[in-house]
Amino acid sequence: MDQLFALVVAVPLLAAAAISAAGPLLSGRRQVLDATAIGVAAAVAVMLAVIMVRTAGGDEVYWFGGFRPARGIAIGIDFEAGPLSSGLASLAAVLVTAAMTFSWRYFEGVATYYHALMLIFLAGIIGFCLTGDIFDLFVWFELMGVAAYALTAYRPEERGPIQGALNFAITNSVGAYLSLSGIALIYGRTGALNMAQIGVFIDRHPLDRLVVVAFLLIISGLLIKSAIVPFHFWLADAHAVAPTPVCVLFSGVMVELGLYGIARVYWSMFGQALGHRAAISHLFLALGVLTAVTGALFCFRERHIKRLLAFSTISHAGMFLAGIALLTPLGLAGAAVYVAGHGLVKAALFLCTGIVLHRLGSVNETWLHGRGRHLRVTGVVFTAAGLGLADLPPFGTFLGKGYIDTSAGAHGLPWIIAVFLACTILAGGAVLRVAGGVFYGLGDAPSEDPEMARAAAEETSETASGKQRTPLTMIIPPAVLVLAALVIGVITRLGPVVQAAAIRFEDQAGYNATVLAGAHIAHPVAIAAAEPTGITAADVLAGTGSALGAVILALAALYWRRLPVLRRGYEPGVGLTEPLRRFQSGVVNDYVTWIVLGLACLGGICALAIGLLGSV
Amino acid sequence: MTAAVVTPYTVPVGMMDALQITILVLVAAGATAVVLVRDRVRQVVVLSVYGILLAVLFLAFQAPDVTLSELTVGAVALPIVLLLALAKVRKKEE
Amino acid sequence: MTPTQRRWVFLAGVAGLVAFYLWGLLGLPGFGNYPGPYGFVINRVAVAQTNATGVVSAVNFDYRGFDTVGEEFILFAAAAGVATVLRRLRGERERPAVDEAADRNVPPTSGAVRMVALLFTGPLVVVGWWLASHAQANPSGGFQGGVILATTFILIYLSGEFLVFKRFSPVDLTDAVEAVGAAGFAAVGVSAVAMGLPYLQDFLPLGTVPGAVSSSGTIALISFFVGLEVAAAFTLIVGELLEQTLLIRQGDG
Amino acid sequence: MQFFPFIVVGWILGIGLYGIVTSRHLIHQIVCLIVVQSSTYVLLLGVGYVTGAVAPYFYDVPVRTPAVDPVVQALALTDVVVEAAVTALLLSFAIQAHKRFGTLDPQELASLKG
Repeated sequence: MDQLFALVVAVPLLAAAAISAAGPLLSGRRQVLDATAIGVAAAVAVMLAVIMVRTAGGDEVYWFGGFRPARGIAIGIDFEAGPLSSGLASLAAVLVTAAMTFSWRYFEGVATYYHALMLIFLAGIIGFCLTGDIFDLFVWFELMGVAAYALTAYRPEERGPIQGALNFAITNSVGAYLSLSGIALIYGRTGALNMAQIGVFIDRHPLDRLVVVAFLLIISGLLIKSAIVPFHFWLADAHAVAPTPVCVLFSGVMVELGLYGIARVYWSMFGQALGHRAAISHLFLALGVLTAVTGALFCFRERHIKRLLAFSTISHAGMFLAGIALLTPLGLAGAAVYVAGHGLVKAALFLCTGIVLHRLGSVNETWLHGRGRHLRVTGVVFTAAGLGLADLPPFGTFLGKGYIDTSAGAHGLPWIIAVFLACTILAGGAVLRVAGGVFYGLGDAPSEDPEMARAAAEETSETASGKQRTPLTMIIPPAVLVLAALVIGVITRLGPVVQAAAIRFEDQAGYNATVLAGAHIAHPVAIAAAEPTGITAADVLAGTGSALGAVILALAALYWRRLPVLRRGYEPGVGLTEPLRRFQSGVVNDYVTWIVLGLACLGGICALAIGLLGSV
Repeated sequence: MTAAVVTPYTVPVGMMDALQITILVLVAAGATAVVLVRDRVRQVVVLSVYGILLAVLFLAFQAPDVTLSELTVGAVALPIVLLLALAKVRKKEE
Repeated sequence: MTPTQRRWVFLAGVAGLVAFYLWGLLGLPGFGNYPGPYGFVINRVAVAQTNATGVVSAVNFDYRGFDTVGEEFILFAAAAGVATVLRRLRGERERPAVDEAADRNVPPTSGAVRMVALLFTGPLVVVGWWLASHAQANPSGGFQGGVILATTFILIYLSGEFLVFKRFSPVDLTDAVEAVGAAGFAAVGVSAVAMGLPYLQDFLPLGTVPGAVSSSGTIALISFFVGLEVAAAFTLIVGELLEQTLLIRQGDG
Repeated sequence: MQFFPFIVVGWILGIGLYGIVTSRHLIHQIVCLIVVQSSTYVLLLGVGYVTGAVAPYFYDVPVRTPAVDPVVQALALTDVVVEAAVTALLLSFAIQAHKRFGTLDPQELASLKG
């Protein structure tokens, strides 16, 4: 049974190599290629789900090459699987399956490389989720990155993809090298690469500057990958131009993986050494709130549907980060459920956008206004997914967001609830505005923003023919994903189970014992008391309220100009982001500048917050 | 694992031979030169020299394996790939 | 931002970042005082456990072999990406290079250069092959060997035989070799799984002579596959770039 | 003096980042990214160095001979491969960018993107 751990990475990699080797033979047989890729992704999803269920009662460790640790020193590389890590990997595999099914009829002339790169991307994600070795984490991070850069530039005949891929690759590579520097730094101190072993070492020694610097450097690459402000600029450039099925993975899991990496690094290496200081928690909460607000404002302002969805992802990434930064089991559990719910509905939204692009040849909201009326099923799915994004009960997003709110409220941060409510309404409202305008022709077309119109006009159809009807293989995946997001929300036992998994994830001593001593931890020690996971009437009210708010905001945006009182030509959202827009310049030099400045500031704050400056 | 890891080979601190210091200075200068040379083709040549300097440094760090890699990749393969790319984009410039 | 603004913002940022970085670096034990234990433990046990006298190769292909699987696929993905991005697009056609700067005087490749370049290819193939297959003993291994093998391709180009070479090394074949190399490594690991051992566990018998090719179990085998993969990936990348430079022209140009 | 190699690492990182930020040509920028990455090799090999020790090869020396850390060398090897892979991919992007935009200045690329 243990061999599952090796197979979940080896199978997609071998399949990618096989597809590539057999490329010339398969050139006329797309179906074989598609079926292989879908089959492999689905099989991997099932294997990971099995691991997830199996590890619910205790994490499991797998040592590659059979090199088990002796006397607390690891000489090999291990996979450490718990329900949260394998669950996230499983979500990725599900989304790859959906994306590959969608592209069955979507891309007509794709070469074998598309399938191979998607499977390699998946293998990178899985390795990243499960590994227990910090350098191995970097290797899979890079593998994921290289496959993602190549997939972003999949349509090199256009300008946008090339430019987006360049910005993506350069910013993320800088981040990866900073992370590697951090790994080298911590290795120079501890002489270990196994995360548990490093954690044990630095916890036994007094906290000093090297540990703080290494922590910040290691997470810098992950902060960039997860598009936390001010490291987020590359994301909209890349997400807006990547092929739609690839966007599903970028928004659905890749951003979240960066956050998972931060949580993993914190809870298996640095958490105890840093002493779970309130200062650290507050720093990351602030980053999360800043990201959530910035993303939501940009999202509402946007007219290019893929960019709009990308900014909504940034906003959600901020909320996930805040959930993790609460350093409570319920906060982490909320983030996990929220990631799953968001990943499913966001994937559905991107796939529906892909259908719109396929049928109507545009992603410009203004131009599309009222032109999607005949896409009835797509419209229903898109609207449902939009409501899910606005946390309508009983979607999984509602549950996850509710847990983060509960935990924040219980820990003296009730204002976060209000801020996040506003962000959700803004982002959800923007998506529902698109739904109402494009699919139902409600109200007036939103005004054209000349700059955005140019960007949206550039986006030509990714497909060649077959625009008369939507193939079933394109509409079924988003419909199933939305249903799955609903199912997550109605599983009654989900809350306690995920919270138990979060307690396990946050139990660093338990993690260390599992990895280094092969212990089976049946009862992990909670870092903070478990909180009630039941859904109260107030929760339902809040969720319904946020969805209702989003609907009202969407309608207001669509009918604004018809309101007699305010007929001043004013458009909601205009002007809100003007000062910020200048930062989103598209020049990679600027982006790297902000990364450097942002890291310098974070470093300074960390150093001060931990109070080390005096003790140098 | 014991609290403080006992180093099996205790060596005096701060012993660095002159060779290592010299090459480190050269490497720092080389990196600066690579960045500051703005002529593309010349920059690739400087990069190749920088690759050789790094290779020598790695030899001084007792890493012959990495030396060999750095020589084949940093000093030969990458400059060639870069020159090919430059040849491709050269035409429309100036 | 204007370049000037950017420069000032950056200088402020980089001063802070590098200061922070150095502040942390100064917390290291000092150059030459690596504290262990990882490397020291490996140095002690590697020869006995793997029969490889080159410990770096033992780490790369055995103890941390799983990293190398990922590393090979990074190269594989990059080669696939290069091939994808540089694939021939609509409106581009193949045309041998015609020098567009008519006034440039390019001397033809001299016979001597051709001779020297071609003379080098033979020894380089041998050296590359040897490096790729002797990972267990010396500072060498699949990666360096593979790059050197790929360098022979470049030499053949230097000798002006690219168009000939292209006929003999169709992209499909290089592709297949690359895939076999990458898959081979992963498959060696899976073979161990099939035998009920942990992934990548060395399942070949160790010989009696430390450092001999046949003595180090799977290390030599993996190194060979890595060499294959690397050589093919580099050949593919250089080949794509050569094709771009020499053959692909835009529109009807 | 025992921190001199690490100070050089900081310098290489800083100057490489400076190159990326001030670059007006994509290929120049990619070369600067190579410089940034090269700082990680020096750091890796620097932290694993042991004064007076031999390289980790025991072909003709006894196993107990003090040797430098082989692990960082293996990591640096992986790092070199990553460098080669990322550079090749970025160059292919740059070639396409030149075809589509006719320029390789990041500033102009952003304004021409549409």
